[in-house]
Amino acid sequence: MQEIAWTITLVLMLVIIATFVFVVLNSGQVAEYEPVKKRFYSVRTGLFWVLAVGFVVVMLSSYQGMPYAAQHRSENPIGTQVIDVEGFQWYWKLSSNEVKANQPVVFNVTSGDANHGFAIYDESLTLLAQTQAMPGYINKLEYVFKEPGTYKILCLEYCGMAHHSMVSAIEVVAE
Amino acid sequence: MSRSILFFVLFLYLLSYSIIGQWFEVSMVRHVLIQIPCLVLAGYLFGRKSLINNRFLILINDKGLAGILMCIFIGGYWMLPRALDAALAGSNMALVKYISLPFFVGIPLAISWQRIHPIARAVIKIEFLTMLFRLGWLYLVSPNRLCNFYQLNEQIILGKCFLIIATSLSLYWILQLFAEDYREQETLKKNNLYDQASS
Amino acid sequence: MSSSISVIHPNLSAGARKTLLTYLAISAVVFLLMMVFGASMRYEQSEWLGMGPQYFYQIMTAHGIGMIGIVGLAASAVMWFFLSRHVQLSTPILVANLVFFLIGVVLILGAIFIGGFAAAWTFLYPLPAMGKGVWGNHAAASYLVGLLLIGVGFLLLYLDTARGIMKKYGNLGKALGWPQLFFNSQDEAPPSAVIASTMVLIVNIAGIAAGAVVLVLSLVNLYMPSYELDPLLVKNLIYFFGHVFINAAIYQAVIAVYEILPLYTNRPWKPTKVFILSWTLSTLMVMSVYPHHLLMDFAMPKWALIMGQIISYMSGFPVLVVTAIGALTLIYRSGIKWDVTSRLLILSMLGWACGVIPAIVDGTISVNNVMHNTLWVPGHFHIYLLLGLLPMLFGFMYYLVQSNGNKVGAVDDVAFWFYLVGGMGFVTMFLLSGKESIPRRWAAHLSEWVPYDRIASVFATLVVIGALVFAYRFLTRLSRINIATS
Amino acid sequence: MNRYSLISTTLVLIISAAVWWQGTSGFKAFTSEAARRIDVLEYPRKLSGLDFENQTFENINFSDYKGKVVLLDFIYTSCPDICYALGFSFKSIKAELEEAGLQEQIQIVNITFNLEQDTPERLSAYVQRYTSDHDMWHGLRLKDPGQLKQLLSDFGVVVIPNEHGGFDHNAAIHILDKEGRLVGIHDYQSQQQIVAQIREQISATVL
Repeated sequence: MQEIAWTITLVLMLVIIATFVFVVLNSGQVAEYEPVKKRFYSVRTGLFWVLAVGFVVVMLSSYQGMPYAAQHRSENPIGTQVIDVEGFQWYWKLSSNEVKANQPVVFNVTSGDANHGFAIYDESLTLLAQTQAMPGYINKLEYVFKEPGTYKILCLEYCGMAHHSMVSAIEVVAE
Repeated sequence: MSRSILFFVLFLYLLSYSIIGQWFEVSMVRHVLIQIPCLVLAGYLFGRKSLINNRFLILINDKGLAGILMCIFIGGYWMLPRALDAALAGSNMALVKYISLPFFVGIPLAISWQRIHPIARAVIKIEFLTMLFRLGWLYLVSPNRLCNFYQLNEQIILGKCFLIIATSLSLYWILQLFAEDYREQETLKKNNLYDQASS
Repeated sequence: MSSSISVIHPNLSAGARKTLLTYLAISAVVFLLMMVFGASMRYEQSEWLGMGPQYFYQIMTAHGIGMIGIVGLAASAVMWFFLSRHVQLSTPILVANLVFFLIGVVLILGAIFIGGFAAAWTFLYPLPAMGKGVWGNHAAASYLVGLLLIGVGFLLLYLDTARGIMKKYGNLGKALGWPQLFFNSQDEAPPSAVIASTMVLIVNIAGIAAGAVVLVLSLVNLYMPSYELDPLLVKNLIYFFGHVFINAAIYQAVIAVYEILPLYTNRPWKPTKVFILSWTLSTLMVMSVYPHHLLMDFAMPKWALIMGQIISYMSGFPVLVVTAIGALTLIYRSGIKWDVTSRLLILSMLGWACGVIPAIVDGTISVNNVMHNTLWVPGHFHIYLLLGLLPMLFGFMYYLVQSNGNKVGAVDDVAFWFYLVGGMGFVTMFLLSGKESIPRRWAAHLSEWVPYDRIASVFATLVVIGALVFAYRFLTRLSRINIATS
Repeated sequence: MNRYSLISTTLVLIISAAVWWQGTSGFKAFTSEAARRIDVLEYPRKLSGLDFENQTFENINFSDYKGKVVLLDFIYTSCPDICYALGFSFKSIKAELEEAGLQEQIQIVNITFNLEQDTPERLSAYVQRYTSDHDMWHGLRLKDPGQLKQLLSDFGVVVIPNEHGGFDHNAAIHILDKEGRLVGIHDYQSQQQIVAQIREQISATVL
């Protein structure tokens, strides 16, 4: 996911930069304003429609990827592993530190004091999923671990002096 | 015309005071949202009708400063839960309430509102709105009863009322900013006092 | 080369001129100081400094609130300068805002550097009350009161702009150009400075009101902890207020681009229907897009989050389709006169347009799930602010410095390139770090992440050098600024 | 601004400051409950000598508790919520004081204001919820219902019936010193403060 986001961002930003460079390089010669305006405004109309179509496509395709399913269903499907997570200044309290691979896990995330951010990282330190940990609320984060191994839990919401050392781990074992 | 307004003022005052005063005061919502506003309104209407051109009041109330401060501080005092309790506990404070709200809040408001700087007027309006939001929110989250004489659930209803009033009032004022034409109003009020203040 | 660019203000009083220049001089100094703070955070993460987490988080808090406050101040000076050409504004209120601002700054600095307050500029409830011995309730209260005072100052300023605008244009709808947009009015539309200022005063008065509610309630909670607030509601209000305020700063500063770029290209930039429409839509979107900061709060109503994503996408339209293309149209084959001012202003358009992309990407819920609160986020807003907003403000300062015949040297051109290269490298490292899942707001980084921090630190140094020249030039040329009356 | 307005503005400010100072006990109490608490802290309050009976039908007067620090609250036995919280708070304070070996020095008292329903038997059952020590923990009712008004006004407690057949009343823990004077009123949640004041009162010498 990060790779895709990074690539799309880089490409689109380069397109914008290239457009600016092109216009700046062509700024010296003086031309009548009205024809330039006409030409650019037709480009503008074109751009609008391209963006509008892109907008609808992305909006529809991204609907599937939203992580809110567990939050809004009344009961977890049979076989779901449930872990209660509570964040404190500055440690995590997990009801269990071991889960099975390839079976959905639902983390019921909350906080005992300030706001925290519950984030799951894999062994190569790639962020896999996250949710906020907030006092008085339970955020339900569902995740399916594909590979056995040791996964890290990092805090992703600033919570005071030792925010950066608020790290824990989860052991994922084979089925 | 003027007589009917004075009758209306008297009516509001008696409405708040007489036997029905009791009926207002047994409920926190009626006490805060009907009786107190009625008392202020009675003073306000009387002030607008009879005192707005009073030479002496104009002299001691330059730019409306003294009056608006009195209105804010004394009015603010009656927003304290403790003041409500006091008005119910002993007859002295009840009398103070019936006198202070019309005379020290309503009348000063009437004679000062048009005289203060328009920016100050806007600040007071916004501060009044945010105060309603804050009070409403506080009344909703307070774990304790703020008034010894009223139940917790009444306090919660009052909190909700505050939020509803604040929301409607802000919508109304926002709409006003888009619907009216203030150019015309400015020319109409050309000879009014506060225009000089803004220059 | 054509003759020099004219700086004209038909009715700027001596008092207002002095106050505006004071605004900008203070801004130049604070920009520089806050950039040094920012760079020092990257140095600390590079393991080149050993300040430790306590100072790091204090500096982080100061950098955040300091930058937000000071760009608000500088941008309002830009707005005031151009708006007061069209409507009558009050100089005493301009001064009052500065006084409130400075008192607020003293309280905030005291809270942070004497009281040890370090709850980040966002002061998310209930962190301010949970200093754990590092800071106490009084420090937190000093911070909140300081912020409240700054809010009061800005409120006065925007109420005055509202009064001035309504007095001349009738009401806010007319000042936004609605008669031209909806009713085909043939009257000339209000100038862009008026349209932009109207948008800004609407959103900022709403934002400040929300801020005032949440600040006072946070204060009540500090001293009476039994009044527990709803953390999610508080978060909504804080992000509403913060998002609106920082966005409004850009929308104020962009007036400089609308007003100055036409002078460099000899082409008019008049509000068209599309322009008016995009500003009206921006008014609504700036106020409703803030839930994209809450996408990882699963407890939020789902519709609000989906709305957050949709409006994030839509917010890009006016910037990309209207403002950026408008600027490019103005420049293309115009024979534009190149100097530091025009370069900075065009950089600002580039930065604003580019910032849209990573913002939209992060505003996509499925991406946000792996990007939120990584360095991607400071990446996107540093593009907006470091490459968009600040160049507008520095550009405006250079516009004044180069006023009516004054010239600057070659060192300013070099500084521009330092700033450009440094800034681009710096924000790219943020985005790259975000892609590598590095969290934001961490005082110490894992060893895997340090190389990224070091490259970023080098770029940060370039930016600071560039900004140092900009600030130095403005401060040393203050007395020579020459604003003509016609 | 003319001279007269300057004078009137100054007057308004002075009067307003006085009203607010007086009305909030020096900007410390914004509710009457807070005012009551500050008042007893500054001026320990003498209580009338009223006659009670406890859950074991003993006649009790506050003077019987002389030499002990008394923790006291107002209840009615069918109270569904707040009285429970108060009770558990007492229990936990009691445990803390027992750990410190101070149980001989204190007396816990629940006074009912629902004289129609709360008989000594019901009070006994009420106390039994929290302890079986019926000496250290008393449930009291007034013998003469006519004295209820006096009792409540001594303490500054207001009781209002609600629509569920229960009552709303001040939820607070009161502390009487060894002389039987009211010296402290606290939220039931602030156990630390309560224990601190009890320790202070225990170590205070009786004149």
